[in-house]
Amino acid sequence: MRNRTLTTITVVLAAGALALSACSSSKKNTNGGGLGGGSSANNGGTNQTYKIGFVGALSGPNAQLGINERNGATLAIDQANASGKYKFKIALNAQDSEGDPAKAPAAATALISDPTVVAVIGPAFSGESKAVNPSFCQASPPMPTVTASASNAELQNQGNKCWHRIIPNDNVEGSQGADWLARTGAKKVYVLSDLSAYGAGVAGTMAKELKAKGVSVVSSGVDGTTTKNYNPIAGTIAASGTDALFYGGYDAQSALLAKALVAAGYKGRTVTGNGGKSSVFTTGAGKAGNGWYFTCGCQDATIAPTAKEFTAAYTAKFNTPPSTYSPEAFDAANLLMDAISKASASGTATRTSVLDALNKEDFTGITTQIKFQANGEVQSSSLIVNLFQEKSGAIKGLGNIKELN
Amino acid sequence: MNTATRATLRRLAACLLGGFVLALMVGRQEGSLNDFGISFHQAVVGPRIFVFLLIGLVIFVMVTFWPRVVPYLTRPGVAPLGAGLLAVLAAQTVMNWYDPLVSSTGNGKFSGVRTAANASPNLSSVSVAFFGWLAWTLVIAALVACAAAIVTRVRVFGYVTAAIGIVGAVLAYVAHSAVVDLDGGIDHSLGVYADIVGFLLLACAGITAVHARAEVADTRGFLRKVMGYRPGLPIAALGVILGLLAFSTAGWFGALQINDTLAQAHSDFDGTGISSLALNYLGWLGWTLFGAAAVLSLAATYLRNRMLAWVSLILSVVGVVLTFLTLRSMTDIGAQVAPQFGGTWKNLGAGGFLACIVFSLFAAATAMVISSTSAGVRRNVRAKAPTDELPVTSMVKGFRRSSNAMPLLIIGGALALFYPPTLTLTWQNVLVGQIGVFVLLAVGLNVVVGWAGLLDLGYIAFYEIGSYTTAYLVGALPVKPPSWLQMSPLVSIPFAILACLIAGVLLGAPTLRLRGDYLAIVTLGFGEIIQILAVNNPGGFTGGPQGPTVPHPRIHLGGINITWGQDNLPYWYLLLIMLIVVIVLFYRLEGSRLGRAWAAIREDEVAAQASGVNTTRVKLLAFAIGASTSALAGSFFATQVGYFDPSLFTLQASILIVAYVVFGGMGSLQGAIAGAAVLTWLPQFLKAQVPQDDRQMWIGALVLAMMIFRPAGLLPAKRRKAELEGLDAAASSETAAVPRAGAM
Amino acid sequence: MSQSENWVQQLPQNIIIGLEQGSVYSLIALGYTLVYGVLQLINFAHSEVFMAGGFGSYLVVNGIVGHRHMTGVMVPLTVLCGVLSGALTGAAIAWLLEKVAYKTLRRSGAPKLAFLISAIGASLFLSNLAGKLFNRLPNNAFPTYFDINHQLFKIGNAKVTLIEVIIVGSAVVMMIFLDRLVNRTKLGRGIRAVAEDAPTAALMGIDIDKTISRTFVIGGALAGAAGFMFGTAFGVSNLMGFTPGVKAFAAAVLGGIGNIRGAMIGGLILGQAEVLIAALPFVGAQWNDVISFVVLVLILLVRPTGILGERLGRAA
Amino acid sequence: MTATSQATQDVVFDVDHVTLRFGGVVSLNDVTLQMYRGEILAVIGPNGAGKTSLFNSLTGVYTPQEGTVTVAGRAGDAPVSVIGKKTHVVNHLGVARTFQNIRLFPALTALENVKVGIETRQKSGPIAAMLGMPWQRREEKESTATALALLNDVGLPGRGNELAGALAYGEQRRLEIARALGTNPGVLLLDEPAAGTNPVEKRDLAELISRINRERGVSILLIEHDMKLVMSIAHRIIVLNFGEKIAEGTPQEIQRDPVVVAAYLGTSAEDAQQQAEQAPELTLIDTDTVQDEEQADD
Repeated sequence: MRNRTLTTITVVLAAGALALSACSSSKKNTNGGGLGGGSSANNGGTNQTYKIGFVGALSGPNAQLGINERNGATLAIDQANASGKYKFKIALNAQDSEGDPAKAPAAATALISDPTVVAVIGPAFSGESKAVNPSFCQASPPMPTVTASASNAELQNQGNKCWHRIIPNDNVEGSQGADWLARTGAKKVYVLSDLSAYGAGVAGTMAKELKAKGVSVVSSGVDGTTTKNYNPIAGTIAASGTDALFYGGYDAQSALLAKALVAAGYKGRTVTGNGGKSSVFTTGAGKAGNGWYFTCGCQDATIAPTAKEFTAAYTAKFNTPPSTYSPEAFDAANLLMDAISKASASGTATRTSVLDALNKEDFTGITTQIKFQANGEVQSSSLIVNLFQEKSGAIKGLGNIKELN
Repeated sequence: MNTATRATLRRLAACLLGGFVLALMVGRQEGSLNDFGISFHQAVVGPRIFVFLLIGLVIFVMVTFWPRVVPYLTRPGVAPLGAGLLAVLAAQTVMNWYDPLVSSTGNGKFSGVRTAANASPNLSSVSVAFFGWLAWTLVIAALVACAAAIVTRVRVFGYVTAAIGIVGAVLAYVAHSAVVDLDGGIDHSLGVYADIVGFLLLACAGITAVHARAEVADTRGFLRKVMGYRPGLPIAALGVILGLLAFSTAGWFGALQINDTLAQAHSDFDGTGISSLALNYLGWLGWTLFGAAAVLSLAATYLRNRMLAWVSLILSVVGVVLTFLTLRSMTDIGAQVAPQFGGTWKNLGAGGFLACIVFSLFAAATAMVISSTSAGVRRNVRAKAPTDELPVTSMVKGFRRSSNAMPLLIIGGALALFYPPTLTLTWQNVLVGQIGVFVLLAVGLNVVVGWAGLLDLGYIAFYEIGSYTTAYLVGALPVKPPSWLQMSPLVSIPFAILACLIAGVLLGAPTLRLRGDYLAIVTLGFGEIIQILAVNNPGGFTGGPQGPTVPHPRIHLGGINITWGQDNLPYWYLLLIMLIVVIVLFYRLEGSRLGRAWAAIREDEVAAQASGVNTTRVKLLAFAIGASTSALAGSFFATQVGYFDPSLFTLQASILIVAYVVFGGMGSLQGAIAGAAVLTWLPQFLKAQVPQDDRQMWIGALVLAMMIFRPAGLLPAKRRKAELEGLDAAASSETAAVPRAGAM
Repeated sequence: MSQSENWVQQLPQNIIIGLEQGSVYSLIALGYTLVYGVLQLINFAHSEVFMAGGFGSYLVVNGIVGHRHMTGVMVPLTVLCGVLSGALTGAAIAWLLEKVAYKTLRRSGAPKLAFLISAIGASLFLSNLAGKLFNRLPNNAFPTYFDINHQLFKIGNAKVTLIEVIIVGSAVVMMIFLDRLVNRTKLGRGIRAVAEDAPTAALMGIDIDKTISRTFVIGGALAGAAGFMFGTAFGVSNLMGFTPGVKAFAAAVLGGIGNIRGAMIGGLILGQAEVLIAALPFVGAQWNDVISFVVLVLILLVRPTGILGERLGRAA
Repeated sequence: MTATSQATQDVVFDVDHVTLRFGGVVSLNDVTLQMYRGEILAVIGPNGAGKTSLFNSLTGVYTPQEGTVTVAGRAGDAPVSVIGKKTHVVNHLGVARTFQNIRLFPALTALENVKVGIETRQKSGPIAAMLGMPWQRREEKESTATALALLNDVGLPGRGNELAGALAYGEQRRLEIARALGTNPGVLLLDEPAAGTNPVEKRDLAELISRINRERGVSILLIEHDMKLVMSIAHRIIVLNFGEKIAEGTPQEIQRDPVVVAAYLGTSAEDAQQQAEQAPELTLIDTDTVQDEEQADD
């Protein structure tokens, strides 16, 4: 009996507490000046604070990619706030999705229901994008989003009007890379994927395009999250008689693969996509990384000096060099701040006005020129895929992949 | 050095080590590639480490001197003191005080309000002081005074404590309303109410400490006396208090930042073409209904009159129905006026739902009267022939005998129905996509792990099979089903269940002769294989790592048209139906011969066989039933989330579900539900408490601590709990806990 | 050249790679098996002990080597330091783990699965604490203090590199050491006695608590050393433990959990299976885990208690 | 001593030249015996004589390498071989057993323990249980009633809701018998039912066993070390030593059999005969600290 009574009381108390919480305070907001928090979205002025949201993995197995992006965005925002470039302050509301399509909706709704968030960077991955893009775009008013990393080639076709992407999708990178490989004499190419959504997507396109161009292809996959020992697959690749390898995957795994390939004595060209192009690759692979090619829809840091400044500032702030998608997120944040400032020129920026401004943007970032098409992709003229190569620990730009031989 | 000193030193070392580890855990520091040890240095080099070592030292001192405190712990007043302190601490550290601040600066907790209040010139000085220093001072003063009261039993200390408690409660209310008055906005925060309850409990502690005559407190006895005085009366009283709040101050209708109370809603909706019933409800009918139900249920519970109770029960049900009709017509009007801000059932405040909860409380109170008066009759009968009617299982016994079961069900049901609409969008999402789905999964796995005692580390595979079956049948996969087979998501559920049944039997049949850990590794392998199959996309069936996009469900049945979309609430009610059905079915199953056979093979497989239990069949049934529950969850999940990919179905997820079941209390249905609910709630809760990057670390630490301090789980099965207690007595030597090797 | 000819040609090389991989699995599996032997429990946090060993040795090796290039006698010395520091870290973490996550539960007579959950909690905690303290990159390469791919000699057309010799060599040394320890020493007798029948062992004056604690320490040291070897070859990361941990657990079960020689054999078989299958023609590396697990399941269906059967006490 | 239940010549167990080996150890060597319907047959022998191995061979736990074992569990059944049959199938043939080291389901109540045994012969499935079908409810009621009656019968009235693990040792023994009886056996195999019980409990137990045999007509095969108990209730005794049957006969015959006494005392048959004549009521062996044969067999 005792326990039961106690349970009853607990339940009753809990019910009371829950219900009390529900008893929302309901006063109408009659005062203009307040705590400086609650109503700030409604008053203009120089101390206005807007928030940019971020959805991506900050914990869990894919956390590093999300953290890279969040750091990039944080850097951009801190720089802008410190410089006093804008009349308003910007804050970042980062929500952890664990990179999980099932958990991303909670993160997304947290941003949607925060009235001070006027735009969102992300979602970082393609999977979670598919899960939450409709929530962002069907919210009233729709939330403008700019993804700096979700490269799946179906996202632009899902009819989400609030969605934008500042990187080329898997198809673009894959097909131009395939074109280059075929043009420069590859007869048989080994296409390896890390079995992630990104890696499988870009590798799949690559294999398809190569076959279309008459190049023979050997396709395989190695799970990037569980595999550390690339020696067996490197041996297979070395013995496959291919004259080039394309790896669809991320930087840390590419570095391991590079080492294993050297050990196995692979002689062919080695190419990977944007996911592999970072200092994590160069430091991780060491000498073995020499000569690797990267296809990337981004500008060459030697041409764009701002990129160098970015690298220096990032390294100084986070004590680690920028990694995959950090520069893209940096660009996305700057782009959104620019859009917010344009939207706030004629009063208070709202999601609607920021979305309008975003659609009209013509912005030069450190990675690319950003001007959106109607479907949210960057205009094809700016979808230049550049080829990069690592030379003794540094990644050097070789130029537009279409013009290279 | 004698053993006592050595033990003390060891404890000191452990406490200091704990402080050290805490220093590593707390803080913003993050490691980096360039300087590997940077965060380690930041964490332990410099003065901050001493703070943490000091914490360790304080814990050491507390543990060491604990025996001296123990004699006082049984004194009257300690229990309310502890509860009050806990409530106040929770309120002033982790709970939200003002929701609008959460969205604007990311911290709506007590400390956040303090920062905002300090910067605000328009706030009354008392409120600023309360948030600034007064609240904590009051807590400490109350603690000191109450401790003095408990130890010395001098009356004045008790009165001082009571005074401080009451002042604290009043000030908390005043300060919070001052903040809300100043800034407005929609606020659903809990903090102030927890704080008030805490302060009032502190006040009670003071009074109890000096007034109780007993040397040893009998908290449970006291509570029993209160609750047993007039069954249902406390619940009815709670209903009255909440009802007054609901009908006077709570918001009923709000778009964006404006929230109408009942009276304001009446004036706002007057003349808008709202139905006359709704207008009357807003005007006088609501109040009248509430008043009548309140008076009747109070009278019924006090007088224990069945007649009055029935009338009040009916009135309460009518109240719920009328409230709903009113809410509906309010939102219909709202949808006409401002379609961009939503339609039917949108923009409702908490008031209406709170009113429904209030009416449900009255119903529960009167149900208690009804069942207690009839239970009295039955109890007399039982007293004469104690062995006459023996219940099916001890759990069933407890449930049937309890006259509280009905009211508890009513309250629980009311909360499940009416509380979720008042949650924020994020929490609604967590409730559906995380808590609800995983509760369903845990309930299913509980059959396999908890009841039948088979360790299944590949349970997620069935979830996956269920999800993909639904995706296939709705045509979301690259390989389309023949057109006659293509169906809508909800219709595919039975097929998903069938697919999982087959998969469960296919897995189970060859492997079930393996014991314990061998079965674990085989099921683990099965889970991995299914996941890799989905990733590798054989024959282009699954679509590979990119996963399918599944349409949301809709029902077109005759005149009924229900469409689910982005909004989470409708999914919640769909899921609630599924959950209730599954739980009721499983509850019956547990008490059936199959449930007992499962328990038998879990306890002793050899003896079960010798008693004629066909262990293979029984185990297969466990696998099949567990798998089909998983299919239900998977099917629901696929259509609710709208998109999924194979990365969701990893081994880690399987292990987590096992953790939910065991964490909640192995072998108990309530335990599995509670475990899953708590462990899926926790990550979201921690988002507001610790850096997001560190959440999993804290979850790990909390799970570890929980298992250490409560190894049987949150709500252990009754039978299992008894078994544990039996072991405790025998566990004088350490070896008792070493499990026997299963002799076959 | 056809793919199957390729496979045959690569076979010797792959066997050597598999031996390297299998040695690491064996070392981790030994920890699972030892603990299982004395407690009949799967120590799910064992993979984090492995991870801790990797990070511990990383810090030490990094401290010794820095950006210099090692030559001559310094190379074996550094390796020795790495093995020792890895083993020490692993042993320390395993010891703490036993004290915190297991001993308290044993005292309260918790059901068997409660240990599993506390271990999962500890595992989550440790891997994320390491992520916070160091970093969350998928791998951090050790400083190149020697050329790990330096070719020592050739067997047929198969190259044998320095790292392979180091890993296989130290694994063999440690396994022999362990086998001796369990079979020849007083501690070993204690472990076997506890594994055989804990209550009787207690009656015969064996301190059960101490024996269990030491078993954890031994298993932890082996896993920690394995962490160093793995880290040298493939880099360290806060999540590095999970996959090898699962594989090693599978290996321990394959050999017959609780059986020391079984764990060694199981690890080696699993290592070979993985590498050889990954190289199989017309299959593709992505099917590697599927085939490994199918093989595991088939073996268990034929021999339900693993290849060598259970019993730490007997078969050792 | 009078055999109150008529020991007919209807054979329950027919064990024919059974040999059981574990590796090199011969546990049963060419054992042949018959058990008749309605009798109480005791199997005695020193530790390691193969008594429990015999039990396990009769119930399908072990599969002998040579020989045949057939059973006609309930009266009127045709003899069926148990070799290679699963334990639960053998149970369904009307053979129930208890264990030397009590093997109840400790976390279930006493009532539930008995019901587990009863319900293995019921028909209703999980779906009926989930939907609460009327026939399932009827079966549930029946099994509860039967279980309560059985609990009363073995002397545990009103203890149904106590956890089996919380019962006293002697009570657990009785509960195990009740659970075995729940499966409606024709023959009941009792493995040292009196081990660890005190003299009063032993007397009650002997009375209970006789009563079960008498009133329910259940044949009983008994392994027991306590000679007093065996002699007082067994109709017939078989003696095993080193896996071989060395003697068979009525209690009186066995008590005087020099081979048996020699086997127990380890002396020559002549000496033993002499002793036996001097002290006819000799208790052959102490019952305490019995090595668990089953564990040793692992």
